[in-house]
Amino acid sequence: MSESNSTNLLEMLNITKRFPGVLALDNVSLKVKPGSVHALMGENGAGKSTLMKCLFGIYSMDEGKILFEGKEVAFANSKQALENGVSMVHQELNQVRQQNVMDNIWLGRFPKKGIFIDEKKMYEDTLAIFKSLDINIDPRSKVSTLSVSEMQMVEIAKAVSYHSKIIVMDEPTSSLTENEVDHLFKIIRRLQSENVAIIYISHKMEEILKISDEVTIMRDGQYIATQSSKELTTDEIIKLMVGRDLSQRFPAKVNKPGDLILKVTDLTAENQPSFYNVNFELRKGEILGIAGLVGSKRTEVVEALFGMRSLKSGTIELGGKVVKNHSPQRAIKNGFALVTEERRTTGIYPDLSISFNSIIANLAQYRKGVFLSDRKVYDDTKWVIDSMNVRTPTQKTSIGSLSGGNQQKVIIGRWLLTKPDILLLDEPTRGIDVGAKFEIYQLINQLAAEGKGIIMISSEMPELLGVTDRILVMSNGRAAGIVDTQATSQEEIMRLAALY
Amino acid sequence: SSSTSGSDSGKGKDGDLPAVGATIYKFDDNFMSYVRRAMDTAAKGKVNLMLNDSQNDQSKQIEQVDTLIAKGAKSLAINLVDPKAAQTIIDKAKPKSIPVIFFNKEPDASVLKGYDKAYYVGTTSSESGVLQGELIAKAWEANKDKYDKNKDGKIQYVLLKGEPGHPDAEARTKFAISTVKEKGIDVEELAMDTGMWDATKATEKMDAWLAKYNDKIEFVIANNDGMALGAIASLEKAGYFTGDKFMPVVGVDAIPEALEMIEKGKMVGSVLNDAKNQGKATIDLAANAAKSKDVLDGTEWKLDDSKAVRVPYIIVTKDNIQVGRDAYK
Amino acid sequence: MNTQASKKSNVSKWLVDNVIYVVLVLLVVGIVIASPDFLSMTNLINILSQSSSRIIIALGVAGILITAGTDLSAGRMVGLAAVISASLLQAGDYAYKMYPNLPELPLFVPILIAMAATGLVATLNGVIVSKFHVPPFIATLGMMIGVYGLTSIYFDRPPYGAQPIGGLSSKFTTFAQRGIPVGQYEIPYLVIYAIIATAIIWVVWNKTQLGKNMYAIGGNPEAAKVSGVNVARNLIFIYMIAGLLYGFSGTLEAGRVGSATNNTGNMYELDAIAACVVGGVSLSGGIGTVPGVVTGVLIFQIINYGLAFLGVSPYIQYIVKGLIIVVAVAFDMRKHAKKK
Amino acid sequence: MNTQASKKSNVSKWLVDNVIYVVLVLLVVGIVIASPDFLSMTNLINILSQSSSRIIIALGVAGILITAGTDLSAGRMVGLAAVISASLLQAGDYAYKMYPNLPELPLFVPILIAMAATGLVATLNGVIVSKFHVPPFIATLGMMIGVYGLTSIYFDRPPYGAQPIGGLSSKFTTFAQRGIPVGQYEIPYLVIYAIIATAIIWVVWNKTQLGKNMYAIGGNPEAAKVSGVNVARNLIFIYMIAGLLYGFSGTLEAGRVGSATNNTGNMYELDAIAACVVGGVSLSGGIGTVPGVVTGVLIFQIINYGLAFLGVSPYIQYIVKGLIIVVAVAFDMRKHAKKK
Ligand SMILES: Nc1ncnc2c1ncn2[C@@H]1O[C@H](COP(=O)(O)OP(=O)(O)OP(=O)(O)O)[C@@H](O)[C@H]1O
Ligand SMILES: Nc1ncnc2c1ncn2[C@@H]1O[C@H](COP(=O)(O)OP(=O)(O)OP(=O)(O)O)[C@@H](O)[C@H]1O
Ligand SMILES: [Mg+2]
Ligand SMILES: [Mg+2]
Repeated sequence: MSESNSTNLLEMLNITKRFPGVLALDNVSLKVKPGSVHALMGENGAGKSTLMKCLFGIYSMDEGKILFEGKEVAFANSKQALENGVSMVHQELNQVRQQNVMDNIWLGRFPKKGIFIDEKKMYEDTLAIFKSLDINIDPRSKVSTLSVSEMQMVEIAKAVSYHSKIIVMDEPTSSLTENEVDHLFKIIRRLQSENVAIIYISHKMEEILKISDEVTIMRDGQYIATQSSKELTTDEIIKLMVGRDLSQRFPAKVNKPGDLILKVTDLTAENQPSFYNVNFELRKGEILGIAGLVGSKRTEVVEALFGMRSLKSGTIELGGKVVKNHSPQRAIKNGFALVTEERRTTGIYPDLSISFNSIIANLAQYRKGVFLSDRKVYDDTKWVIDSMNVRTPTQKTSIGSLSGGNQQKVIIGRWLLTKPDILLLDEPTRGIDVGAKFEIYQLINQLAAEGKGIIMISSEMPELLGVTDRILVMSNGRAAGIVDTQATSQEEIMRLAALY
Repeated sequence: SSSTSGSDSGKGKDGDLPAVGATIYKFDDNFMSYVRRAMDTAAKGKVNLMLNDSQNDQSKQIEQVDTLIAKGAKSLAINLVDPKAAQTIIDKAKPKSIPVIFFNKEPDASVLKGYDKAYYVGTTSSESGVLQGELIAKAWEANKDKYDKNKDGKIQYVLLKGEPGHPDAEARTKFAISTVKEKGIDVEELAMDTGMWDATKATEKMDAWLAKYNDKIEFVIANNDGMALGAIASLEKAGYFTGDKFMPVVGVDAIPEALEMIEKGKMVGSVLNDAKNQGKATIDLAANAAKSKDVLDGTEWKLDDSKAVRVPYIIVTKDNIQVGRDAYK
Repeated sequence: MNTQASKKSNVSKWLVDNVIYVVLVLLVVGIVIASPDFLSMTNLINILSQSSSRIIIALGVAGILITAGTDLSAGRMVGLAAVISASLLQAGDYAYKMYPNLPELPLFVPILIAMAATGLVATLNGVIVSKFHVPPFIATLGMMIGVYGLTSIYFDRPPYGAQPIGGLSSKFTTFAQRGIPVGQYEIPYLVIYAIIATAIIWVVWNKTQLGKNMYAIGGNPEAAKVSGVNVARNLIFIYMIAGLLYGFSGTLEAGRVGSATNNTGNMYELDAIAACVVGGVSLSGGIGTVPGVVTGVLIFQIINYGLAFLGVSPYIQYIVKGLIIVVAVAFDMRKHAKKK
Repeated sequence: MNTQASKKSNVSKWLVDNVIYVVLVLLVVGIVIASPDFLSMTNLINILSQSSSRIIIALGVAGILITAGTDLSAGRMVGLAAVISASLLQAGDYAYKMYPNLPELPLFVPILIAMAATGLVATLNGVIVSKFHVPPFIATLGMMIGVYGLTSIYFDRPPYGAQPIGGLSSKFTTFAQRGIPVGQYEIPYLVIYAIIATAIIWVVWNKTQLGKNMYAIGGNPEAAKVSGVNVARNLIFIYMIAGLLYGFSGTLEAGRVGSATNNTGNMYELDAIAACVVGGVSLSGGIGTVPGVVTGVLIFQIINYGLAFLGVSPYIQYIVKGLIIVVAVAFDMRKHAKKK
C-alpha cells in the first residue's frame, strides 16, 4: 500500500493502535490534500480521536506510517508536531484554567526578550490574533472565568496561531452555538484560502456537508471509505458510519402531554447577573426544550432547579406541591435528575469503572440492610451498557478510557436508573454520534410516553425542533417566550433569543 | 495548672522577680521533665522563670534565646540541644552581659572559659555510659555462670542506641562498652541498631534479634530506659522472665517503670541522674547571676576548675532501689 | 491472535497490574538469599504482628486518602489513645499509677474511652475539612499539633510527670502481646485483630453506600455533589472511622510495648501514607484497594524487619530503605506509563 | 449600582481575596494587645531574621508544590548542606576539626559545595518524578530517608565520630549571625539574603518561561504537554532550583546555630509546606504567589515567636498554634466558598 500521491499533504497509512483489551485502530488510512477541509466521521469510539492523537505525537502507533509533505514522520511528542506544522484543537478542553488567556495561547513558545518573557508582545500578538479572527475576549482574563464556548474559541485561536499547514479540529463545535459555528466556518474558509488543510471531526451532519471537501468514514477502528462531500448525502454518510440505514434522524413522536407536573414561578437566582423572573410549566409526558444564545443562562436555570444554585425568589411546584431543592440530594429525592453540560467536571469519575459511574446516583436502591446488592448493581450496569449501547470491553473498564460519546451515554444511563419524574438534560447529545443520538431521542420519547416531564437544553436547532413539544427561549437571563414546536421556526427562535 | 510550668508574660506575682530565661532541649524527655519540676520548685518566689521547649531543634533554641533576651531575661539557663552550639548562645548573651548557666549538656571547656559569666551544672556526658558499663561488668562478674550461656567468657550483647548523632546516645554507647572492656571482660557485639529512644522501635528490633540470635544473646544494653522497657516487652513475649529463662537488661535514667522492672527482677539495673539537684543547682546559680551576685552566693555548690557544678550519676540496682524511689518523691 | 501469544501477554499484563505483590515476593526472596534463616515461622509471626497495628492505622488513613484528603494527625491520635488507655489500665499494685485510686477496669472500658476520644478528634477533622473547606493537609496538621499538646498535658502530670505510663495490667498486655497457641507457635491476637479490622473495612469500602460515596468524593467531588452524594456527611464518617481505627491501634500499641508516652505514634502517619501509596492508593483520590494497603504495609515492615534482621548498619539501612521504596514504586508506575 | 455600594463591596472583596494579610495583621494586633511591649524593633528584627532561612526553604518547596508535587526531603537536604558546609568551615585553631589538615577556605567555596550537593540530590528527585513517574510524595520520601542516611554517614566519622560539628570559623558565623548596623540596631545579613532570594524567585516565577511553565504543569499537565512544553525538563529545573535554595539555607542554618548535626533541618519541610498552604499555595498545583509564601512563613514565625514571647506554656502553645493555623486557613477558604 505505498501508492503515495505527491499531491497529498498528509498521508496516514495502515495505522494500527492497540490499548489493553481494545483494538482502537485497525489498519486505518487517511489522506488529506493541502487547502482542503477533510471531515473524519464515525460513531463514538470509532477511533477518530485516537488516529489524530497518533498523528499529533500523543500516542505512539503500533503499526503503520505517516507521510507529511511526502516525508515520513513520527512525532515523538506534541512539540515536534507543532514545530513541523501540525496543530490541533483537542476534543477535551486542554487548558490551564488558573492562568490567563494569553498565557495559554503562548504556552510552550513564549515570546522572550533576553531571558525574560515579553508580556507586552504576548498581549499585543494575542490581540492581533483575536482581532483577525474577530474574537472578543480580553487576553488577560483568567480562563476559568470564561464560558465554555469562549474557552473553545480560545482553543481554536490558539491552534490557528501556530500558522500550521494542517489543523486538526476534534469536535470544535460541540460547545458552540450556531452563531459561533458560523464564525468558526468563516475562520476555516480563510485558512483554506491560505492553503491550510483542516481535518474536521464532528457529529453534526449539517456542518460536515456545509464545510468539508472530502469525508473519510471510520467504523469500529476500521477504515470504511473516503469520498468527496459533493457526492454525499447525510443519509449516505450515516449509512456508511452505522453500517445500516437510518432513514430518519428523529424518531416518531409517541408522547402525549398530560397533567401539569412542574410549575416554575418567578424564578430568580441569588447571585446576579443570572436568570430572573423565569416562568414556565411542564406537563407529564412533555418534552420542553430550552433554546438561547451562549450566556443566556439556560444552564443556570436547570442547575437551580436541581439545587446547585441558590435562589433569591420564586417557587418550584412539583405535582401541585411546592418543593425546595436546596441540594442535588434533595432534588434527586424529589424526583429530579440532571445530565450536566460539562461531562468532565461534573459528570464522570474518570478513574472509576463503568459500573461505578452507572450506579452512583442511585445507591439507595441497591441497599439490602446496610449492604449493597452486587446482583442488582451488575444488572443495572448491564442495563445501562445494553440499552445505551455503550461500547466497552467490560463493566470494570474505567470510564476514562472510553470515547467521549460513550462516556456521555453512561451518564445518561446513570440518571435514567434513578427513574426520575423530571429529567433535566443539558446538551445531552453533545459529542454523540448520529446513531446514538437516535437512540437517545428514542429513550427521551419513551420516557415522555411513560409520563415523565423532560426539559432539554440544546444548541442544536434541528434537535430542538425534532424532539421537543414546546421550546422556552432564553435571552440574557430572561424567558423571552415559549413557543410551540410544531408552530415555530428557526427564525422565530433566533429572534426571541436576541430579544433582550 | 502547675502541670506545664510556664510563666505568664512577665506579669502576675512573679512579675517583679528577676527574670531567668530557660530552655529545655526537649520538654517531654523523661529525665528533663524531672529537672524541670525541680527548677520550678526551686524558682518559686525566687525568680520569674521563663521556660521554653526547644523541641530537640537547636535552631529553635537559638531563636528562643533571642526571644528571652528581647523579653529582658537577666540570666539564661540553657539545656543545649547540641553542645557545640554553646558559642552561638554566648555570642548573643555576651554583648548584653547576660550570664549563662548551661545545664545537663556540657559545652566545650574552651567555650566556658571564653566568657566569664558562663557556667555549667550537670554531669559529664560520658559518665552515664561509664556507670552503665560498671553496672554491666559488676552484674556479669556476679552472675557469670548464669549469664554466660555459651560459657566462652565473653558477653554477647545487643545494643539499642538512641538517636544517632545525639550526644548522649553517642557517649553512652561508646563508654558503656569501653568501660566493660577496661574491666577486663571480653565482649562481642551481635547487633547494634538505633531505637531512636523509642520503646516501640526497640521492641521491634528486639523481635528481629531474638528471632535471629535467640539464646545467643547474653546481654541487652539500652541507651535509655524507654528502649530497655521496649526490649523487655519483646523478651516477655518470647517467654523470658518466666521460669528460669532470663536475660539481663540495663538502661539509663532510672524512670519509675524501670525501677518497677528492677524490683521485679526483669531489669538488672539503671543509671540515675540526680534531677532534683541538677534543677536546684541550675536555678540557684541562675538566680544569683540574675541578681548580679556571685553565682555560688548562699549555696552549698562548688565549682570545679572548669566552672562546673558536678552532680553525679548513681547506679541503681535492686540493692539500692530506694535511692531511685526517693528521686520521685 | 494465537492463544499462546495472548496468554503470554495476559501474564505480562497481570504482572504489570500487580507489581506490588511481585515486589513483595522479590523482597522476601532477596532477604532469604542474603540470609536463608530468614525463612522461619518466628520471623513470619513477628512481621505479621508488627504489621498489625500499622495495618489498622493505614486502613484509616487510606480511606481518607481515597477521598483525596490526607491525615497528618493519625500518629498523634495513636499517641492520644495509647496514653489514655495505658493510664486507665495500670495494674492495681503498680507503685506509680497515674490514678492511684482507680480500680482495675474491665478491658473494654478504657479501649472504648480511647476510641471515643480519637473518634471525636477525627470527627472534628472531618467537620473542619467538609464544613469549613479547610484543605485536609492544613486541618490535620493543625490537629496534629494540637492533639500533641493535649496528649502532652494529659501525660505530663503529677504525680510523676513526663514518665512512660507503664505497669500495665496483665490482662491488657495479654490482650496485645499473647496469642492463640497453634502447635509450638502462637498466632498473635494482634494479627487476628488486624484481620478482623481488614475484613470490616473491606466490606465498608466495597459493599456499602458509604464506601461507594468515598470513592465518588475522591474520584470527582464536583460530580459527587451532582450525583446526590452528601459530601460533608460522608466525609465526616470516613474521618470518624479512621479515628476509631487509630484509637484501637493506639491501645494495641500501648499494650504491645507495655507502656505509652506522649511520643507514642509520632510520625506513624508518614509511614501509613507511604505504605498506602506503595500499595497503590492515589494521593489525588478515588483509587485504592484494601489488599493493596495491606500489601503496602507488609512491604514496609519487611524492609524494616529484614534490614534489622540482616544486621545492616543503621545508616546504610536508611539508604537501602529509601532506595527500595523509590524503586518499588517506579516499577509499579510502569502500569501508568503515559505515552501510549 | 451606586458607587458607594460598589466601593464597599470592593473593599469586602479585597478583604476576602487577601485574608492572609489580614490574618497577619490581626495576629500582630492580638499579640500587641496581650503584651504591648511586643511592638519593638528588636522583636521585629528577631522575627524577620528567624523567618529568613525558612522563607528561602519555603520558596523552594512552593515551586514544587505549584507543579502539583511535594518535597518531603527538603529538611534533610538542609541538614546535608549544614553538615557539609560546617565541616568545611571549622576555624583553623579549633581542636576537633573533621578535616584537621584543611586550611580555612574562602567562604563561598563550602557554600557552593553544599549547594552543589543538595542541587544534585534535588535534581535526582526531579528525574525520578518526571522520568520514572514516581509520585513526588514517594520519590521525596525515599530521598528524605536516604539523604538522612548519607548525611549521617558523612557526619559520623573519624576522627571524632558522631559529634556536632562546631568551632565554625568566625567569618562563617559573622556571615550568618551579624548584620548591617543601622542606628542602634543591626539589619541581619540573613534578612538581606532572604530578600535577594525572594526577589530572584519572584522574577523566575513571573518573568521567565520556566515560571510560566511551572504554573502550567501544575495547573494542567496534559495541556502543557500538548502545547509542546517539555514537562520533564522543566520539572527537573524546578526541583534543582529548590535544591539550591535548600543548600543555601542549610549553610545559613549551620552558620546561624554555630554548629550542625545530622539532625539539623529535621521536619523543616512540614513547616515549609504548611506555610506555603497558609500563604495560598494550592497543594493540587497551579496556584501560588511569592508574597503569599513569604506571608505564610511570617505568620508561622509570628505565631511561634509571639507565643513564646507571651510566655504561653509550651504544651498550650501547641494547642494555640494548631488552632490559629486552622482558623486562619478557614477564613482564607471563604473566598472559595462554593455554593453559587
Ligand atoms: N487511553 C485509552 N485507553 C484505553 N482505550 C482507549 C483510550 N483512548 C481511546 N480508547 C479506546 O479506543 C477506541 C477509540 O476511541 P476514540 O476516542 O478514538 O473514539 P472517537 O472516534 O474519537 O469517538 P468519539 O466520537 O466519541 O470522540 C474506543 O473504544 C476507546 O474506548
Ligand atoms: N463569567 C463566568 N464565570 C464563570 N463561569 C461562567 C461564566 N459565565 C458562564 N459560566 C459558566 O458556564 C456555564 C454556562 O453558562 P450560562 O448558563 O451563562 O450559559 P448557557 O446559556 O447555559 O449556555 P450553554 O448552555 O450553551 O453553556 C455555566 O455553568 C456557568 O457557570
Ligand atoms: Mg473523539
Ligand atoms: Mg558468652
